[in-house]
Amino acid sequence: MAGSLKMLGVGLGLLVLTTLSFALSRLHTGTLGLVVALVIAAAKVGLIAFFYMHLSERQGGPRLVIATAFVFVAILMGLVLVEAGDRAAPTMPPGPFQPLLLPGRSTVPKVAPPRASPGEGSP
Amino acid sequence: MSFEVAEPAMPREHYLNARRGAWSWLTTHDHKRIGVMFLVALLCTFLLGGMFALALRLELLTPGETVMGRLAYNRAFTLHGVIMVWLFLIPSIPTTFGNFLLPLMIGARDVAFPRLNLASFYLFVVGAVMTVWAILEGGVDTGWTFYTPYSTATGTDVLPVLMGVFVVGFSTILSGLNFITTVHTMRAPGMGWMRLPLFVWAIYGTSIIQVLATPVLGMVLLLVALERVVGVGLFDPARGGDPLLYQHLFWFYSHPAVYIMILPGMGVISEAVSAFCRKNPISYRVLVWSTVGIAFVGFLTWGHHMFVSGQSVLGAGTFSILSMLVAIFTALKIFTWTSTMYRGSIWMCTPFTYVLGFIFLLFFGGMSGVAVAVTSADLHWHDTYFVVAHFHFIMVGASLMAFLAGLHYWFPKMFGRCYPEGLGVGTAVLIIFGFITTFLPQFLLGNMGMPRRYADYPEHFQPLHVASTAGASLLGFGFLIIAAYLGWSLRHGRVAGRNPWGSRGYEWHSDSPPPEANFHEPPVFPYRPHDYSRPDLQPEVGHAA
Amino acid sequence: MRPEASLPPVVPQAGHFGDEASRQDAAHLGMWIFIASEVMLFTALFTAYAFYRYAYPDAFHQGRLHMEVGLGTLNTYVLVTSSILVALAISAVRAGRDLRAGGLLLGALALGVVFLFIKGAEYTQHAHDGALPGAWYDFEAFSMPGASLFFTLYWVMTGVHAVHVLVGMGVLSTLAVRALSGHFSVAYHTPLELGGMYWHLVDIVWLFLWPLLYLA
Amino acid sequence: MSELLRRMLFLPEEGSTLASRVDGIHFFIILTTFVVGAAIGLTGFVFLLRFRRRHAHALTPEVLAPVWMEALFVSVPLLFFLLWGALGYRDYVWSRSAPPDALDVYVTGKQWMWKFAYPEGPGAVDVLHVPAGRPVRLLITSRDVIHSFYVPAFRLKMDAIPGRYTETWFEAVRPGRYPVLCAEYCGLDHSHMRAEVVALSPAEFEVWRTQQGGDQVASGAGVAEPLVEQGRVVATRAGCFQCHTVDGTPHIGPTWRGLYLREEPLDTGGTIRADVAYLTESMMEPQAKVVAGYAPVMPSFQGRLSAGDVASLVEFIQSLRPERPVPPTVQEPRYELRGR
Ligand code: HEA
Ligand code: HEA
Ligand code: HEC
Ligand code: CUA
Ligand SMILES: [Cu+2]
Repeated sequence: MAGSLKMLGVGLGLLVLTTLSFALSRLHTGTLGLVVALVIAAAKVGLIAFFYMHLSERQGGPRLVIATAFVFVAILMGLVLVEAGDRAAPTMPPGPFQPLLLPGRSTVPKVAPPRASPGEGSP
Repeated sequence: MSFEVAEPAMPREHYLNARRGAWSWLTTHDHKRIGVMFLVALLCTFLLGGMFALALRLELLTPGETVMGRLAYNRAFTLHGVIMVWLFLIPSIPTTFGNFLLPLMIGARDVAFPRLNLASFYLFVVGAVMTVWAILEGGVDTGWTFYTPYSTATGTDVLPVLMGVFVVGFSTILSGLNFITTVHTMRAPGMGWMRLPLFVWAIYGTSIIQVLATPVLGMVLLLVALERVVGVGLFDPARGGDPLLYQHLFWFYSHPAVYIMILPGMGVISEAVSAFCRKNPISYRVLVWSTVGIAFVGFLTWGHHMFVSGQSVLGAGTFSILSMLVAIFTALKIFTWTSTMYRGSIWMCTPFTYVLGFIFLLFFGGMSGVAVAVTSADLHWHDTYFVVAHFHFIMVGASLMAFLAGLHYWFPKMFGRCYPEGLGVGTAVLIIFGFITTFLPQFLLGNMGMPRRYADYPEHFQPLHVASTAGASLLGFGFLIIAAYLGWSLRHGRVAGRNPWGSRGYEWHSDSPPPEANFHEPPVFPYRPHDYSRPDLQPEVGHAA
Repeated sequence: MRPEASLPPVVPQAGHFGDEASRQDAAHLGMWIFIASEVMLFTALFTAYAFYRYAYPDAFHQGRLHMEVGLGTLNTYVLVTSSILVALAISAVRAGRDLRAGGLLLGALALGVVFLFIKGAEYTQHAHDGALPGAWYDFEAFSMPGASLFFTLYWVMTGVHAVHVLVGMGVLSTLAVRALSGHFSVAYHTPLELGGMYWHLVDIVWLFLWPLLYLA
Repeated sequence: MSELLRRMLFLPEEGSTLASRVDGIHFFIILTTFVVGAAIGLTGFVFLLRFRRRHAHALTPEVLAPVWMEALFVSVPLLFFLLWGALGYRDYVWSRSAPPDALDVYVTGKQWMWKFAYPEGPGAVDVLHVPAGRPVRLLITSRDVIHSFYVPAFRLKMDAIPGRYTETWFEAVRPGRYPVLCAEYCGLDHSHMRAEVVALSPAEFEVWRTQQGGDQVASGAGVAEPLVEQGRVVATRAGCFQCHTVDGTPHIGPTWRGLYLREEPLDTGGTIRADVAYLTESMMEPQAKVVAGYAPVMPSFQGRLSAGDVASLVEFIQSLRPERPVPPTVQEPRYELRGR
């Protein structure tokens, strides 16, 4: 029964954090809001992994595995963003002009143009 | 001078004859049988990929159309790449020798999840069939990299290949998962991490890469497939997407994947060097840590495939320096292997011939890798035959040699018989020679500026292409000989006995071929792996060839 | 030196594991490795999201204005609650109360259905607006560069997640049946733990999707 | 010395300022590789002879590498690698930051041709004229899939990405003709997507520039009838050269070279003879008869061309008759999405 109570407690924590995240999203928007929301999400994940997914009961292997996985998440996202962050503007989407639609893909998005203004005239 | 033992006899019962009938093979949970089944499947795919290679070389014999048109050529190199990479080299050593030997080496009865092991075999078969299916549909012409937007626009049928590779990816993940768990939880009592045989470390490192990198490939292929089927356009510049993002995600998998292809080979070489020099590796810990190092740092360098893609200058620099860091580990290994020969007792037999070829070719292949990792030099070399030569030096010259070394080293273990040694050494020399004739000219072609994936080329490139094609036919001939004598030996080879090489690898502690349960009694490994210095520990019984 | 002739094997055929504890260890480790690879699967998508968010800050910022924040939040509560139920089910089995565990699992399963139902309602709404992925995008109210990419990512990410929910529901229903028919006991409940971990993974992914797509 | 190395390594001539830099690092790496390779090979060979097996099952002493040796194994290669990385990166940064006084050229890759355009004038297809000894900045893009602009003699390569501009630059050191290749796989005719850089001396370049595309029109142009001349001007003004070429290469539209009286395959099947009526119709109502293998993207010029313009255009197209019959234009296969 003690187990159940602990699980319930953690669950309560999760629900509270969810509510908190929702409430805060009304206050902060933009980058700060994103950071806040992600921090809260990470906290929730920590709770779930540690208690619900039995990480608290397992040493060694599983912890190593999950730590490794998160290192690699950081590597992939981090290096891609480092590269994108420094890339010259004309090579970042949206590019300066609309390329030809590839043959066979003649449906352009009807409304949302991928670019602000197709700078060039016909092709 | 060898101390003669009576001609050894085959063990009466072993995994090959413990159960009979095709059904007992198809439903087996025995890691050894699964390893053998993988071996058969992989030899088929290698043959297929090799046929495409020979077709490529034939077409390139003359400028203009030699035997096939441009479309056929484009399809041929795509399928050659796809088959060789995903259907042969990535699964090659882990699923065959890894499966067969890993439990033996750590003294386990089987892998951790035997049923999963079988499942990964069937997933592989299904994926391979799907991929090869594309040939019947006319083939695919995207190159093995499936770069968007070309791969989303081409009229050839990319879908089965994408899905086939996706499924094979699952098989890879499951094998990796299985091996990691096995190494973690099933080591014989007392076998600490620093007592694992080096091959086990290599497979362990490989598995980490497989588990963490392959899903990204899976997702990316799925996105390309979705783009083709429903036009989600995540990488389509016409819809605001970025083709470079595709390249990032693809290479995040595919660069580590090249280490999936070489690490197991390095493991084989570590085993073979010490077995045939009868010497402990002069630094076990260097070999271990460089394996782990490659597995991790290998994840940081993917952007070096994109130096001329419009990637940011800072990004290029970062990836270039990180590539230099990963190269160090291979250098360490090469130095360690070479100096392991010091004060050994070197036996120039077939596997060791391949070992020498491996070290030599890996050195040049690797140094050409470092050369293309230099940002400015890559401006000239990117997507030329220099790169083709670079990766064939490593993938054929090193990985494939390691595969052959392993095949010859462990053939007696797996099937209980030896092959004709003289023929083996001769063919090894032929293959190494053929290899150099095939791919050395390609470095020069790359220097001259011959781009890859060219069905047709300006005339001044021809002489070197002719040399390359000539070498490829030598290679093909060499493989024919191997196929012939190994096939013959399966039936008629001399019975090997438990430990024909007198090796101290742990796997030789059980019979050759091993019994279904791997060991007759729980194994005891009384010494550190690769220890040849203590006479009291002589495990070798059997035929000294 | 051993004789060459074979002896009958002494390592038992059936179990290559020593004992139940190490069997459990292996199973858990295997599951964690599997989860790690699932994490990497989603990481590819999250990376694409991060990249396009960086390229189209405005579109991705405004995208959430066109999302059904209420439904998304409701779904978060639904999934979190079902995760709690699964965790309670495991506690119940560990305390030897199979039936209760079965009931809790069925509850979690039902919440999974609710989740998909709400998701379906949301999808219908978006489809009605024309906020469809890629080539099909036709949403008048939100047409700016990058808008279609936002919705493409929305569909792909939640779509892949929904597939995982479906698989998870399959797992949960098998577990529920097995729990109700008394397969599990205080001593043996590894499949339940593993299945539960999968369901929590599904929850975890949503915990990131929710803020990224709806909140910020 | 470096000239000798260049020949031994089969490198093409060093046609740009970048080339000598790239070759420099190349030589450094290759020489080190051979020295180190020889050293490793020699060591191995000596060991092989000295320590070859004398009897089976020999025992060997346990030899362990001392720590300093491991450190040496790490640090020596690392030193070289990082040095190369740094030197190469310096040149790479240099190769990607064009000097401000560079001449701009827009480069467009398209399956399977290169188009060059100068900001102030019409472009050319597959021939890029540049002055030697002056930096030229290339703004590279693509119309369809990724291509890569590669000049082996310049050691220069940059991908062309659809929808985006990538940028690179070079400075040809001496006048000459340098082949351009496409180095990113782009489909069927990837291996035929070739062009040429023609580096002229600055004076010649000025002459060429004043001619403004004078050598674009291949044959038939010699007969400078006024109407023909006017047709070319009209075509330039109306933007026909954005899609049509006069040198025989298909572009977005079919080439005009040899078009007159050619049997053109239509996408509805069948063929049509390109007579004056058909030429006129093609300008006014391009969608009426679409040439097989092309997308119906040509805008109508109804009302945008005067009758005189049309006449001169027709005259101009007629004048592009080749002396010898040209083989029928290569048909671009139409890439279509399956499964939709
Ligand atoms: C098994 C496969 C394998 C392996 C192991 C490697 C290993 C390496 N690769 Fe390779 N590579 C490929 C397979 C592989 N590669 C493939 C398939 C491609 C092409 C993909 C495609 O586009 O289709 C490719 C392409 C490729 C590129 C992109 C080229 C281009 O397209 O422009 C680069 C660039 O940096 C690169 C770098 C490296 C480096 C730095 C290593 C390093 O790991 C090498 C390390 C080894 C050594 C360095 C040798 C040992 C060194 C010594 C003994 C030290 C010498 C001592 C002194 C100098 C003092 N590779
Ligand atoms: C494991 C990886 C692997 C292996 C082993 C090989 C092996 C070979 N490859 Fe491959 N290759 C790749 C991976 C590999 N390749 C990749 C990834 C690409 C890039 C693809 C792309 O651009 O997308 C490539 C591209 C590539 C090209 C460049 C194509 C181009 O860019 O235009 C060439 C050209 O020469 C080539 C040649 C060869 C040759 C001659 C062999 C030989 O070593 C093959 C030797 C094998 C055999 C000969 C078969 C075995 C033979 C028998 C058992 C005998 C019986 C049969 C007969 C004699 C009929 N390969
Ligand atoms: C948007 C690009 C584009 C522009 C600009 C363009 N065309 Fe075309 N043109 C095409 C395409 C594509 C075709 C082939 C399909 C067709 O027949 O409609 C074509 C076909 C033609 C043909 C028939 C050619 C044949 O081989 O049968 C003629 C004649 C022609 N164009 C003349 C002109 C003239 C004159 C102009 C300028 C006043 C012009 N075009 C501008 C794209 C263009
Ligand atoms: Cu254009 Cu290849
Ligand atoms: Cu790489």
